[in-house]
Amino acid sequence: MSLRLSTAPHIRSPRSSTRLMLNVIIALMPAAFFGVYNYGVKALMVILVSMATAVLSEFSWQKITQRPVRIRDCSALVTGLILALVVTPETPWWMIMIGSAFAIIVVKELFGGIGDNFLNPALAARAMLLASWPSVLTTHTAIVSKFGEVDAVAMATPLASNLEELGIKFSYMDLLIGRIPGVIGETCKLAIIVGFVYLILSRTVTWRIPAFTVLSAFVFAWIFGLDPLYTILSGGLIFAAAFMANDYTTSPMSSYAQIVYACGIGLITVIIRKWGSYPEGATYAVLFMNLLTPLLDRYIPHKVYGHKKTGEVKAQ
Amino acid sequence: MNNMNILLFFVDCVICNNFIFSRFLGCCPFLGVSSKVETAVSMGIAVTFVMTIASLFTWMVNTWVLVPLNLRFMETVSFILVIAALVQFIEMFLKKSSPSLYRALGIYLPLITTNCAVLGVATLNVKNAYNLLYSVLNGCFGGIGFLLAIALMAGVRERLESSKIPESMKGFPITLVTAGLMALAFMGFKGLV
Amino acid sequence: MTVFYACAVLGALGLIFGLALNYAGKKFAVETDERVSRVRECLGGANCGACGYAGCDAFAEAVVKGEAKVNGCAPAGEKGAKAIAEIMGVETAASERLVARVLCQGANGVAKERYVYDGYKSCAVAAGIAGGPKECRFACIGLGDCMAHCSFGAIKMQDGLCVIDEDVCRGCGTCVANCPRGVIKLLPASQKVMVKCRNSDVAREARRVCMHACIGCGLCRKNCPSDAITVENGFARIDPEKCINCGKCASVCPCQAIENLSASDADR
Amino acid sequence: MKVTFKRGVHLSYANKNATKSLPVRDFVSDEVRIIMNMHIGAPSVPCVKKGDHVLLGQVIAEPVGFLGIPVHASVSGEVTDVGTIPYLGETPVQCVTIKNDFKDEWAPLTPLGDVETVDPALIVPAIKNAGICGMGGASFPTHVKLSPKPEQKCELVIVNGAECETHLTCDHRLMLEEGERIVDGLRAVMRALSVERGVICIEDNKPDAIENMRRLCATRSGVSVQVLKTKYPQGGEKQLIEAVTGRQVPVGKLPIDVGAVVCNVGTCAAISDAIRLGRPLISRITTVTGCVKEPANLRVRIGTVAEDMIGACGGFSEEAGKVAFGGGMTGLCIPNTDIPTAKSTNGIVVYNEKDAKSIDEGPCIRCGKCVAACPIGLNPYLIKRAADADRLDEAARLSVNDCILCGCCSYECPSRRWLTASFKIVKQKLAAQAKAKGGKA
Amino acid sequence: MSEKTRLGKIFANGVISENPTFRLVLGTCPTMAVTTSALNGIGMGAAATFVLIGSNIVVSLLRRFIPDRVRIPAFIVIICTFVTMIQLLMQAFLPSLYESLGIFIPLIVVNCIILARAEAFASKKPVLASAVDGLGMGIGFTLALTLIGIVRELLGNGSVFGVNVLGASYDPMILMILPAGGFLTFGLLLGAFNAIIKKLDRKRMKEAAE
Repeated sequence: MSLRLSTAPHIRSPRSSTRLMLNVIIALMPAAFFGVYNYGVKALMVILVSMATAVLSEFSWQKITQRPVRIRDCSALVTGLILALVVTPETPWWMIMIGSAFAIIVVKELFGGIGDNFLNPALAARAMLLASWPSVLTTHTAIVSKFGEVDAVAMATPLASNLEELGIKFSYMDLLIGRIPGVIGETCKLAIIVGFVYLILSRTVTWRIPAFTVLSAFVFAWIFGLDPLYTILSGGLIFAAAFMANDYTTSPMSSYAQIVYACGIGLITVIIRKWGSYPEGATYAVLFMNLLTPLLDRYIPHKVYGHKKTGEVKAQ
Repeated sequence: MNNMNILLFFVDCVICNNFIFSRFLGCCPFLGVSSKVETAVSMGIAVTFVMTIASLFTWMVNTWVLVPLNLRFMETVSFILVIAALVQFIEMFLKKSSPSLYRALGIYLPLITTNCAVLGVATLNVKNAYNLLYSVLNGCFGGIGFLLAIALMAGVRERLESSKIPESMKGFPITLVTAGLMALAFMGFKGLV
Repeated sequence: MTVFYACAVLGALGLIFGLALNYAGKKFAVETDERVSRVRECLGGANCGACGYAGCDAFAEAVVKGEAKVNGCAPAGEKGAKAIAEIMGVETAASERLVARVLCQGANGVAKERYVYDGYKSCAVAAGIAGGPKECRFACIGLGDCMAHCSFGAIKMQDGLCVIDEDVCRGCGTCVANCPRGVIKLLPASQKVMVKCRNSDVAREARRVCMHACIGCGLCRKNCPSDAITVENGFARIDPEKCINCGKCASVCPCQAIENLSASDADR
Repeated sequence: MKVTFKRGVHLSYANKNATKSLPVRDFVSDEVRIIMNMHIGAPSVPCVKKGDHVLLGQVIAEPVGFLGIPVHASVSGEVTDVGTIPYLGETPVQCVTIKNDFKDEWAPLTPLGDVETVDPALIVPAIKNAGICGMGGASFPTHVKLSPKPEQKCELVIVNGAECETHLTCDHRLMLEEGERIVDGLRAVMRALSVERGVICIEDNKPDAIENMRRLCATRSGVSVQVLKTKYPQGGEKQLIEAVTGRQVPVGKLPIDVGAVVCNVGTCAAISDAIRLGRPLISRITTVTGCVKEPANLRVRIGTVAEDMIGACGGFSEEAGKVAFGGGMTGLCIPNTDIPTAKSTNGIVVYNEKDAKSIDEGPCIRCGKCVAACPIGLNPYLIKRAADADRLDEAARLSVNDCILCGCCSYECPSRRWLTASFKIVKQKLAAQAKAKGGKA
Repeated sequence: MSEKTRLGKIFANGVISENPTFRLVLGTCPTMAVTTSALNGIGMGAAATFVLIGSNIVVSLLRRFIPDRVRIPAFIVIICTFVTMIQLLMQAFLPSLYESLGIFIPLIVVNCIILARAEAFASKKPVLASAVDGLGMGIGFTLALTLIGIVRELLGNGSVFGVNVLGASYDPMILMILPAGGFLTFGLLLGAFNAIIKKLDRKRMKEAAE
């Protein structure tokens, strides 16, 4: 009989990288289903094209640069799916392909692949698309007469800033269940929250960052004189809080830093919504706080047991 | 001139029209001296300091010497001399008055003479016909914008140090791509002012 | 008139500037390492900061201190880098070249296996667990700590034993320092015959755990024409000072614990 | 009120179900191999030789040095060998093999009487003579722990009944079945240190043990039960002190410096025997579980060979992939089942081939789960990065020396990186470096 | 080695092996700021080339007269003179180009390439070689800027040198002419350049080995 020997621990958590990524995909399913239900086959096409491109570009990059192929960890699928959920169903297929490939190759693989990117790939790709083709991405077709009340017209995402111009006000209920025009996955807050609850229950993520993001957005909106409830329910704030702000690689590690980070996202979202020229603040808020993450990690670490002061964590 | 205007000007200089991310001024030190956070922050502070003072002096030279004497064409040459002299004086002053500050910031001064952000801010002040206050504020806020950019950059670069970056992307290329992505993130603040 | 003013302004500025510089230069003249100024000469001199240091002087100082790489100045180009390397180059003393040698032949199947190690791939870790994966407590563990630490790629792992390419080895000794078993030793490259075992257990035990273990029988010592071999602690050792590389010991060793490199070279 | 420490991990304790309701079974083998360094500190020196006849409880090895404790025969019979055997660590250890004559003739014993009346000054020497060391795993000699320097004032004795490790139920059963021994031992420690307060800490996943110990404590002075939240590593000394007192042991200091002494429940029970019956530490409860046919809590003599214990539990139920002394998080692997148990062996866990096989390390995805799990507040992912690049000074700056090697980070890591293992090596290397530096200076 | 080949080597050195943009990575500010179109790239490159040649010649001429201690300020003044000259010239003859290059024309003064060449080359070498070095470096700079300009203009505007080549149906990728696009294009091109050079080196090494 020959025994294996290793160092402790001999048991490992059931949550492997692949499992965690699958959990995220599962959690995104309600939002994706709702998007497809709302916008029809074209939304499904966008989702499929985005995911396929993401996996394909990761695979080919790793082949070309002769690195171990890691598409089995499903992280590319997650990126592709999230990107698809934050663009409109009207997005042309070539555009989503460019976005998806940009997310994987430029934002992730150039920096060394999984775990080494400093921006959320899907969000950076969205920002890239938004900057490149602003007209395509900020005009949304309303829901295809699923709910009757809204005509199939092109209109902008319902946000506090352009409400008056459009003369449309959605009820909180409409916002909550997604009876509004918008991007594929961000409209139905209920579906997002269901997915998020799954993430929490499966211990994939912790509640801290999303909760503080939404909470701080609520508070800051109130301070700046916006309708707080409308602020958090409209646009992509809830989606960004649930699935993008707490992206593993690009969010801070220590609990204190996470709170600062989340509050920063809330604040910047509100600022951009109130004063900025982009309709959607959450994307840029998360991206900007991603930039701050290394410094937050460094200056706000956990206190080490038995040490008097919180020391600065030097990465190098 | 109310405070709100100054605040807006601050936001404009630091975030919306960041010297690095939207004006491309001071890229060389931004790309070069951003490998460590401490160094980057010191560099940023030194640049802010010099930009503020340089704005002041170049404004004075421009308004009181060049314009009255109708020597506008000598703008560049006189500005660069003023800046060079200024940097030299600051270096000497720091060395004498505060050796510790000199060690922290002074060593970056030689780099600053040829930093295009400094000459850039002076030229921009003239171009935009800023008055004295706004010239100085432009210098100061522009410097703070530079400080913000270089500190963020250094944070990211420290993190990238042991990443598995492809061989041919190491060094400048990845730093440039990083800066590009950072500029992308900064674009969200467009139209704030 | 304009020309006059232009000259006057320039002149005035130049004067102030020159005086200031002169003053500063005298006042703050610092004695520097002569090499610093020589390195400084080779640099681009643009104070561009691309090297990550605060200007060319700072970079030159860093080079001399050994903190910065000689090719750290992009404007200086490759030629500059070469010139700096020449300034910095320390003549290596013409001494006997040392190479790292593995004093163990306990490959898989030669040394007896104790257990299957299935954890973190590190010799240091495995060595701490139940006496190591091989029965012989002196044997190469074979998980490649030396390989991981070798900056020159001179080491590879073969059948659970590290193999050092002597042509590539620079004798830096990093592998020696990182071997938890002390299996690797720096030896003169000219020494062709060595005892490739350090097992100090009694003969029976040594023989039990490894086919090529030195059992300290002393046959080699008896046959050595130059008295270079001593048997201490249960294993034989060859004094490189006295050894004449005749290879007689290798041929008489009953356990093939002694290797004669020149013989294997000839085979090749 | 349930208390706990910061961070840590929530493990699945389903693997305790196999043995947690099984009463302790006695098992005596026909041979014991007693190793000489069952405690931290210099190994004891055997004072018997091959062929000697020894009685139960007779001293067979003398203590060496300040941290030394004697070793006693755990069976009566003939010494058949005094030699060295390979053990769990790097180097082989000395070992005395005794053939059991099953007569269990005790060597002469000197009981000190009831713990409440015994002269407090006699307690600590009696503990030393009984060869008692920490039975929770660290095996630190107990008499040293109970001999504070004059300037150190102990205010609280904490009895560790957390049993936060997976698989193990020996402490749980001890608390259920022989709780009075624990309380007696605690009282003895409290009297030896003249401390007024003693707390028995139990995790809330053992309600029956909590109830039993509460009942027993009700009649004794100064002792109480503290319920802890179930979380790993709740039973770590530093974590337990943090949970109970809210204080943290400063770097480089001992628990006694914050006025606390921590003893394992098993240690307390052994202390009670040493005082009341005068018996040395010759047996302990060990959980044998995992892939064995009849998992059990066995009361075995110190030095019983793993093979015999697994045999007593019906042998392997499927092909064994790995056998470890101790629980899933900190257990030490044994190279073969021919290895004897020691005073601190609280369990033998047999893993099947599937569980034993290690998974390849993936790249760090910076998920932060290690940071969120580390009970010390370290950044394991950064330390690992420094360790991989062999930057020891950086690892030291990241406080790797404060790491308690609890395994939380490795457990949580979704990329299955060997964090704890590499920290152990880094700590060793740093210690060697410090020693080399100290040697030069 | 004949004088001609030597000068040729100096020239080639500036254009290829020590290309200021892709090899030395100097003067990054204008490289990214003005390359929103190919024409701007050429204009900037030409202006820089002019200054490079002029300052190299003058520095080389005066190299024995400038005291070491004040050489950097002296170089700056020389460079400045040429910058002012090109500034005035462009203002007069190419006002639209001058307008689109904006403050980056005066900022040529602090472009590291020019000072670096003055310090590293012209202050040590004779006039002709210095001039050729300036020309080579300038052309290398111009080529690089034009290349980046072409890429950015093509993707960001669908045109090259103002001529629409991708057709009306092309939906321009505005990002490319924004600052972020400048950084990204330069970074990716630089990476690609490195990769190609590495590949060529490896090939050469292989051939040499054989």
